[in-house]
Amino acid sequence: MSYEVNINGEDREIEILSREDNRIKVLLGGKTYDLDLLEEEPGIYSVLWQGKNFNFELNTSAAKKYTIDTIAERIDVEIVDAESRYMRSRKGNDDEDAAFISTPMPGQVVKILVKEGQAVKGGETVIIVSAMKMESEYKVIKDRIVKEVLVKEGDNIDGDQPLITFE
Amino acid sequence: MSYEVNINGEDREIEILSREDNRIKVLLGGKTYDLDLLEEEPGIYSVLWQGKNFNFELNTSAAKKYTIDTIAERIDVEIVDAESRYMRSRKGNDDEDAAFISTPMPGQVVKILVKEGQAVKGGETVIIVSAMKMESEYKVIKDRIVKEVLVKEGDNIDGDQPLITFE
Amino acid sequence: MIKKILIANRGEIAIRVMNSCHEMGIQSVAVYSEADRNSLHVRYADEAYFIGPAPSNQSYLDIEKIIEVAKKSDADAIHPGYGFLSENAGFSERCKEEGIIFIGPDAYAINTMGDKITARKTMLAAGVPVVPGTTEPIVDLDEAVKTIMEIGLPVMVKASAGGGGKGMRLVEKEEDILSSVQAAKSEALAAFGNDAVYIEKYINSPHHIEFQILADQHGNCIHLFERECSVQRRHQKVVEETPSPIMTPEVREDMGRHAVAAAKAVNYAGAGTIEFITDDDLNYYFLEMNTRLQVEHPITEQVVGVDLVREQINIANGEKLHYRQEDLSQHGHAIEVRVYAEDTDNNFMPNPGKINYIHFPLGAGIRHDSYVYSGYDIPIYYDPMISKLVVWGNSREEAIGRMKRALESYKISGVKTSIPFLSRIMDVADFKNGHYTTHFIPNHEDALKSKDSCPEECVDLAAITAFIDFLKKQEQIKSVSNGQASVSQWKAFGRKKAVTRL
Amino acid sequence: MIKKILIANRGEIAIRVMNSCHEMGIQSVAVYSEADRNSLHVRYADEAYFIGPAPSNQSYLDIEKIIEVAKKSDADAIHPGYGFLSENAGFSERCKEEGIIFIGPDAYAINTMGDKITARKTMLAAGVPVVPGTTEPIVDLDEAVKTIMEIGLPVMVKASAGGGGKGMRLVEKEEDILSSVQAAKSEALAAFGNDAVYIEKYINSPHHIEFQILADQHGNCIHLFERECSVQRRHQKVVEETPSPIMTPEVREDMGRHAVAAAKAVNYAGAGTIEFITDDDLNYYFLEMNTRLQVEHPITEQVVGVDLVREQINIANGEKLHYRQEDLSQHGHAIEVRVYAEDTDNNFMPNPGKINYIHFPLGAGIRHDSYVYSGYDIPIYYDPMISKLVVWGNSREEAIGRMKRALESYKISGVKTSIPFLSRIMDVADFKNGHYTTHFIPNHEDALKSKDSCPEECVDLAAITAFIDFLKKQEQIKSVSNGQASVSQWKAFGRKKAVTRL
Repeated sequence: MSYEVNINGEDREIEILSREDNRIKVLLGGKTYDLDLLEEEPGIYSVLWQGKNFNFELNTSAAKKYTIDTIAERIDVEIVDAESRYMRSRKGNDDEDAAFISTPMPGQVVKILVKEGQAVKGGETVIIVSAMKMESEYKVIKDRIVKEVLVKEGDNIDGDQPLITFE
Repeated sequence: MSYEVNINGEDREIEILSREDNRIKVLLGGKTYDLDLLEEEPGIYSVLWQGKNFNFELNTSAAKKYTIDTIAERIDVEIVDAESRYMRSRKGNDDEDAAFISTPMPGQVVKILVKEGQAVKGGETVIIVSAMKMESEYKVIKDRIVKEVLVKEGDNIDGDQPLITFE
Repeated sequence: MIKKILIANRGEIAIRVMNSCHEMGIQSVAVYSEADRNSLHVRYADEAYFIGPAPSNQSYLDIEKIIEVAKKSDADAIHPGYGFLSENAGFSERCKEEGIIFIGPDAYAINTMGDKITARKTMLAAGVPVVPGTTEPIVDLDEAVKTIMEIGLPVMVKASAGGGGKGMRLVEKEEDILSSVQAAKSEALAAFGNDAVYIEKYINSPHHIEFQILADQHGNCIHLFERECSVQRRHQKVVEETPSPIMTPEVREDMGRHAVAAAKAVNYAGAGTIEFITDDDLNYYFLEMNTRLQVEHPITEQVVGVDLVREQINIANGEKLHYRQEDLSQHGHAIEVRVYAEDTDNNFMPNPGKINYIHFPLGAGIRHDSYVYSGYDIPIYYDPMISKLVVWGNSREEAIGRMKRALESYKISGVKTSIPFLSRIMDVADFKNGHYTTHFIPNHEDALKSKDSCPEECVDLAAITAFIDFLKKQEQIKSVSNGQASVSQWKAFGRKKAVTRL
Repeated sequence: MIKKILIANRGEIAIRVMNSCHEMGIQSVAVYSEADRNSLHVRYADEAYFIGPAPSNQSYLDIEKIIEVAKKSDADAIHPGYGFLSENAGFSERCKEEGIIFIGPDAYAINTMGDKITARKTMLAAGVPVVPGTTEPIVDLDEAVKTIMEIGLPVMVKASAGGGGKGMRLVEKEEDILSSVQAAKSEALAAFGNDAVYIEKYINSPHHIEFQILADQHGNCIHLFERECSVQRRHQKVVEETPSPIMTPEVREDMGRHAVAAAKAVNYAGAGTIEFITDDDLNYYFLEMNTRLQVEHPITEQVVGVDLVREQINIANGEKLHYRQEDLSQHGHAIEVRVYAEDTDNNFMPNPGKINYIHFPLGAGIRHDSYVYSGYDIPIYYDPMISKLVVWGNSREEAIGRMKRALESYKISGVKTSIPFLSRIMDVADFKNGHYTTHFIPNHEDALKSKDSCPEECVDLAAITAFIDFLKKQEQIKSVSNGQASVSQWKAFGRKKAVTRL
């Protein structure tokens, strides 16, 4: 299968040339890396490359979306496979709403401001969610019509869980 | 299935009466315990019973053999099921050798003092194993004949791995 | 003598209190909500009782339930920690009525210090400097202008009934006085239906410096020197240190004396903190008193060598203070950072969730007060602070180097945390030099953003690592769905490996 | 100025050294054997190089390989830690030849102190008290008896060529002198083919007290007070503390002066330790000098406030000592315990293996120097010490309480460790009172055995827990073999749970 990785917004081809235990040879965007990679603890990697040691902590919000912490930097990496390419091709511009509203983290629904079938204006807040005593308002970008409200006030929700869908 | 637990050498019947999430009712040797038991981290348990909190750390040398650390005490518990009862019934006295020599912990074979087919006297050392710079001699209790030597000098071995078998 | 203490709190502070109990041979009783059965404070306690649903108002803030558990478990005393019921005068009073020792001050001290106006008046009467300003609301325009001229510019005009920045005006120039006061008054009227304002001296380069005090029930009171807490975001402290880099021995002595006077003015007993706002010239003014243990109390413990919780318990036992002022001195330098589960690049949005793995920094000069562990799911109901990392060093420079080292070896996977952000603070020249005010974080917004500390190859390696992790997980899913135990070819390393190789 | 240091070691001491490097802005280079790719010291280093198979003599003791890595990585200096090459005079010399700074003393100091007889003579010449006894082997029987009468009973008669207790006799009564010397001589002859013996004063209630010293390359030398290391098993230190509970200010000053004289006698430069054997009356005698960092150095750091590794590096840089003797004082009390993967109930048999889970103690006054982590497989090739737990307290009593608290919250599952044993030491009255000698562990064998601290119900609950764990694992095996992801009904707790419940 052919893969790309999207690093901080830029797509690059990636291919594993060889691997033997933790010694791996990888081709990334035309450059070959010969490295010794070890997952020491869950999500915590030590990578030795040309004698240098790099430590990475991996966080995933979705199966293919990684946020990697190095010492003082945070790097966003997305794995791009056939499926994601297909999904992307179907997606419109960035300033369009997704098919549903979700939150990036778990929380509790404080207030739902719309009803099913309701027409909402771009920029309007549709739901307020609280996590750890902080409330966040979630808005639509363009005018939309509410299809379904999947949660109710007081519900505990997961991150990336669909809350309100649109037509 | 009917179970017993062997606590510090003494067998007692055990039966789970009910369980709901981490709330468990257990009958142990005629006494009923109603407790809230949670494995917080792998092998580390918190047990609430009558408001009191007990923390246990579990070590297993074999599937049914537990060594449990409490604050200053070490408790040996063995789960006794049909299989172990059968094994027990076949086992002889304590002062007889097992069918093979093994070590309680991983290590490295330093020296093998016997050959296959050799007759060894009770009390004779058959193998020397080192772990963490400390060497231990393993002896037979009674006169035996060596059947198979399964390892060679310099080998790394696991705990409880058969090293030398006897006829 | 107290033999058993109920800790009416959760998280790191509950564990902090239990540790001292344990060291003193005192039994500890935990209470926990539905979200906290797996919380570490339950495991650290000798006894633990369930007190209700996850939301605080149905559990940790429920006075009846807590009193009930205290009685059931036969606890002699209750330690409230910080937050929750710690500054609740009614709870302090209720404990007294029930014959349970409240480890904290009495209702009078909490009430007096809890009300800003009363506190200000009490401090003025005790000779403690307060921010120059009016003590009574002003309705008359001319009087407001006259008062401003007396206090001297710059000043802050604030709505008496106000809050949240409404009806608030900073006046820096004389020609703006009239228009600003008028604007503030009309805004206040519109917002709160009351156009009364009060006027306060505006501190230009404010430092938040606080003094730790200890007072016994016999009228003795000492201070344990200052803590510098100016590194803040949205009035939330982020980094604290002691000694303050701007302090002088003379001002320290003065402030300490005033801190003691402040505590004595309310017949304080227990541990408490007097917060001062201080300008670049070390003019300082009473801001408020926190009538409880502070989050940042550990830096004082590291530098002064006194266990504050132990002393709280001794005081609650009716003992006289174990230290005289002249016994105490500052030894070395301590810094604390607060580690939050949050996305510092995204407006500090909280980021609760499951901690995949946590690796704490270890070694010389490191103190870590935490309550999370690998596999722990941070509940969404409570504070996103997951730990306090404290370092001690022989000098400020050594302490900063140590903090940087500690933050760089502090590994958490699974949730985003403020660790990289805190590490960047240690690199900012103004922090290193000790030249900072409460405006530090907004003033250094760019320097504190995630930046390219990682050269190109490092970014590539990070991407490769993510890719490998992705492949590993796919393999695991496959092997599980094929009904095999997941023996990944990626997981080969370990003893078994060494065995086959040698 | 040193910019990059190769650490020729592994485990906790490699990490300890790297921490100071990191704090000083110095790059660190790790070396690792085949058994150590997953060791934490590799992860903490800026660079890491493979140096060979697991057995030490093919990796960590291989001078050629280590020099090769030092050159390849452009390291200015090598820190040897303790053990391995740390007291190898040839290695010190070799580094010098290669133009690499050896962070430790020169070959002369190592050699002089490494040879017992030479060390003894050098100390006598420097006026440092040594155990009264003969400096030359005695063959003549009459001379031996005469010497014994001079030294005074009790004495130890030892074979000059000996070791391992052979040819050794304790003589306590005058009437036994002749027969004992004869027995020792004939035993020595039989065992070593040489009947020469030497005679040493026997110390009845021996204490092992050592002094930390620091010496620069400019002839300055200071001491950092004592460490009491009498709690030993098989000459292995188990618990160390400072200050010593039997020390007086006068003797401390004397011993410190002698420790400095000992170091100066070999033109010492670097950090070193002078070990003294001390009796109940505080008569003390030079035992040996360790020309390296000690395992137990952290307790000195906690009480004196000096980072010893940092000072080692400063000294190696050719700097003058940063401290004068009068700058230093002892502040509070520190205790270290060494945690081993061993079965203390089974003759302290090492117990390597996989650490299922480890939970470190946290909070005030705790320092933890370790190199293991959850999921780490302790290699069989090296020392079974997995961590050093150090506590600081305002007083000895506070420190003991804190150590007990720390040990009780220190959780390791998967391997047996000495934690419960160490915890029992803290409970022994003689330890609490500070009345102990090197015979402490043998003298308290019974008290130190695993005992019924756990009442009957607690034992029952432990058994139930094991049973439940067994059932859980059986379920997991079943679900995996059925091809299901293992969603055990035992693992329900967590956020998901809270979600469905509310």
